[in-house]
Amino acid sequence: MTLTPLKIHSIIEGLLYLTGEEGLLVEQINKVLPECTAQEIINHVEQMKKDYQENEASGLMIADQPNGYRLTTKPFMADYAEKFAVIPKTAPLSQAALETIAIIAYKQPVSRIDIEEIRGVKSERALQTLVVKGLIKEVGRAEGSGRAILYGVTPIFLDYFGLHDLSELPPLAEMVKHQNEQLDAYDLFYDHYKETIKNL
Amino acid sequence: MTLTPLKIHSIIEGLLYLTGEEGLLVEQINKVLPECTAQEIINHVEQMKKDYQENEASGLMIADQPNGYRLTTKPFMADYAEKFAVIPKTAPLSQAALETIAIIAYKQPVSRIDIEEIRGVKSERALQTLVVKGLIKEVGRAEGSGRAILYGVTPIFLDYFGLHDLSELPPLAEMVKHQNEQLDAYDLFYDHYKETIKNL
Amino acid sequence: MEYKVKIDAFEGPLDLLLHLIKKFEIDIYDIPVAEITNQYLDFIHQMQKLELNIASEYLLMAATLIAMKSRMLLPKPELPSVDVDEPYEDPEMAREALMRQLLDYRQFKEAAEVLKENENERMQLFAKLPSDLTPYENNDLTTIPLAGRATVHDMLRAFRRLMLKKKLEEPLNTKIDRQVLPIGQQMNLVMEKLKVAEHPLSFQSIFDYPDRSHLIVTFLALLELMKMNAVSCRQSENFDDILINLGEGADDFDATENPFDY
Repeated sequence: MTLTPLKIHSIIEGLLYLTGEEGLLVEQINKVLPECTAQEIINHVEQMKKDYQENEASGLMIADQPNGYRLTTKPFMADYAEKFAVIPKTAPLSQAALETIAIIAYKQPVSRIDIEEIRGVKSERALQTLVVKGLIKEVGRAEGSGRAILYGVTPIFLDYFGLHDLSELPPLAEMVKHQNEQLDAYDLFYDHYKETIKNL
Repeated sequence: MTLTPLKIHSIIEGLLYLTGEEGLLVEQINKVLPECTAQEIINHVEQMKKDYQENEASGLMIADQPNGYRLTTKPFMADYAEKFAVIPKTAPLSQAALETIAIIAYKQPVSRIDIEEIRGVKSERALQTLVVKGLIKEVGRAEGSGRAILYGVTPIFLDYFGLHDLSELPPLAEMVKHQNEQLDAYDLFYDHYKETIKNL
Repeated sequence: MEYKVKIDAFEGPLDLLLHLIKKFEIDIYDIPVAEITNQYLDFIHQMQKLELNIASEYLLMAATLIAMKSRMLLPKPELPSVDVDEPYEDPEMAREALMRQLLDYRQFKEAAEVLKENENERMQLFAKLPSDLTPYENNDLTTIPLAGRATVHDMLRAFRRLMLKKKLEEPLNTKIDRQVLPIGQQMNLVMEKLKVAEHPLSFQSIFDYPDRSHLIVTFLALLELMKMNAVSCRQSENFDDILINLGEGADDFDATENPFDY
């Protein structure tokens, strides 16, 4: 028996409900619905996302998370949800932490010194906060005498910012990627860099 | 501003979702929607019940419970829930759960209040998740008037984190050297987390 | 010029410079060093109270700007300096380096803005606790005994898990074949397997045939053999496979006499 799209939607909705804040991986849906390909499942979920969004009678939506999805209440529900007082409040990241994690996300693996050079200020506290929150992690050590700690982002980073994977980060200009190369190379890239910057 | 029936439905749906298996009293809905009478709320929910029942694309339904309602999966979902339940659990623990279990592992026996003092946020939900997963359990009651529940980790915790016994947890004293107690404890869990992610 | 902004409104000297560049509509690709230095120093002077640990970074930038400005006022030497003690530093290079630094920083600042929006959106979204799936699991992982001899109850659980696993792996023959396989015959088969193997066999290996009715019959046969003490089962560790061994009553087991051959 083949499942109708409506039936597939209902099954995915049911699973999303059961898993709640834990969320559901595309792969897990696939195990329950082996008759669909991963791409078909993604297409179904994308359609469901639209349906929720357009359905004014629904207070629910589907949010992205690493390799999967999670059923959540719509943003307008936040006020009503808070009246229940069961929602743990988390403080948003400081500006310093946001700048630091942006640098790590784009340039990882990256050392504290690299980050401080870009930001022009000490970034130790911001790094510490990010490590404690599990958003970044030591991913290795730099070559050389100092053996500086190199940082990278974690899956929690993706989850925190609602991304499926790092490719969903908005692209940065070309130059930044080559920033560490020789100064000669810099001249080569400069014109292109200037253009890309303007287009941002 | 008066709320449209659609808006009211969406708010009730959102609240039903957030309270999950616990369910929602008509009285609680009334507190969030003071502009409706209790009878109006009942009428709205009865309409929503019908909508769910008739909506083939939905795997959810509203069930009655004393003085209230509960959002649950439709009966046909049981088969799929079973299929889902036997998939090896790879979903990592939430950040809140990881923090909470780290505290319990190092400081057990420990009460909810102790944990909340260390984390600085309400930790009831995290504790609940951990109990359901069998990673922690009640190990006694505190002395004194409150007789607060004390939590400790279970053998499943050791298994889950690939430890032979608790002595394999990195000693706290060593961590203090690394700036902050929480850091390494976190890393320990994170490594496991990463592995699980990799194995997906 | 009256600044009502506090120093801690800025993330550092680069952030402050970007602010000044925007405020005075300066072309970031052609920074007038003299002007930006003056604006920067002005701002620093306006600060009633600079916390020393924060101030150092701002003061370092001030010194860099002043050095750059003063070098620009000096005539360029005709030949590059060979004096090791006082190498000539091209102020143009320094200016370009500053520009590059500012552009770099600005990009990440913008990226941080995007992340902040994401964070803010994310914080508006709430989800319920995961449902307790144990009723669907058909086995309660928390109550499996840690070690020792497995009970019939454990076997039932293991069996259910096995059925579910097999169900996932391949579609089972759902049509019920009525007694194609008598229990007695299957009891003999299990005993034979154990005798031939001469070592305990795993629970999984006994159920090698992916058919529901076959599984059920084999399982019933095994239960009957346990009752007769012809086999014993043990589980060495939590979640381990159950091992089936010949029991004390194995010798008494008579293959020809089986009451289940109906």
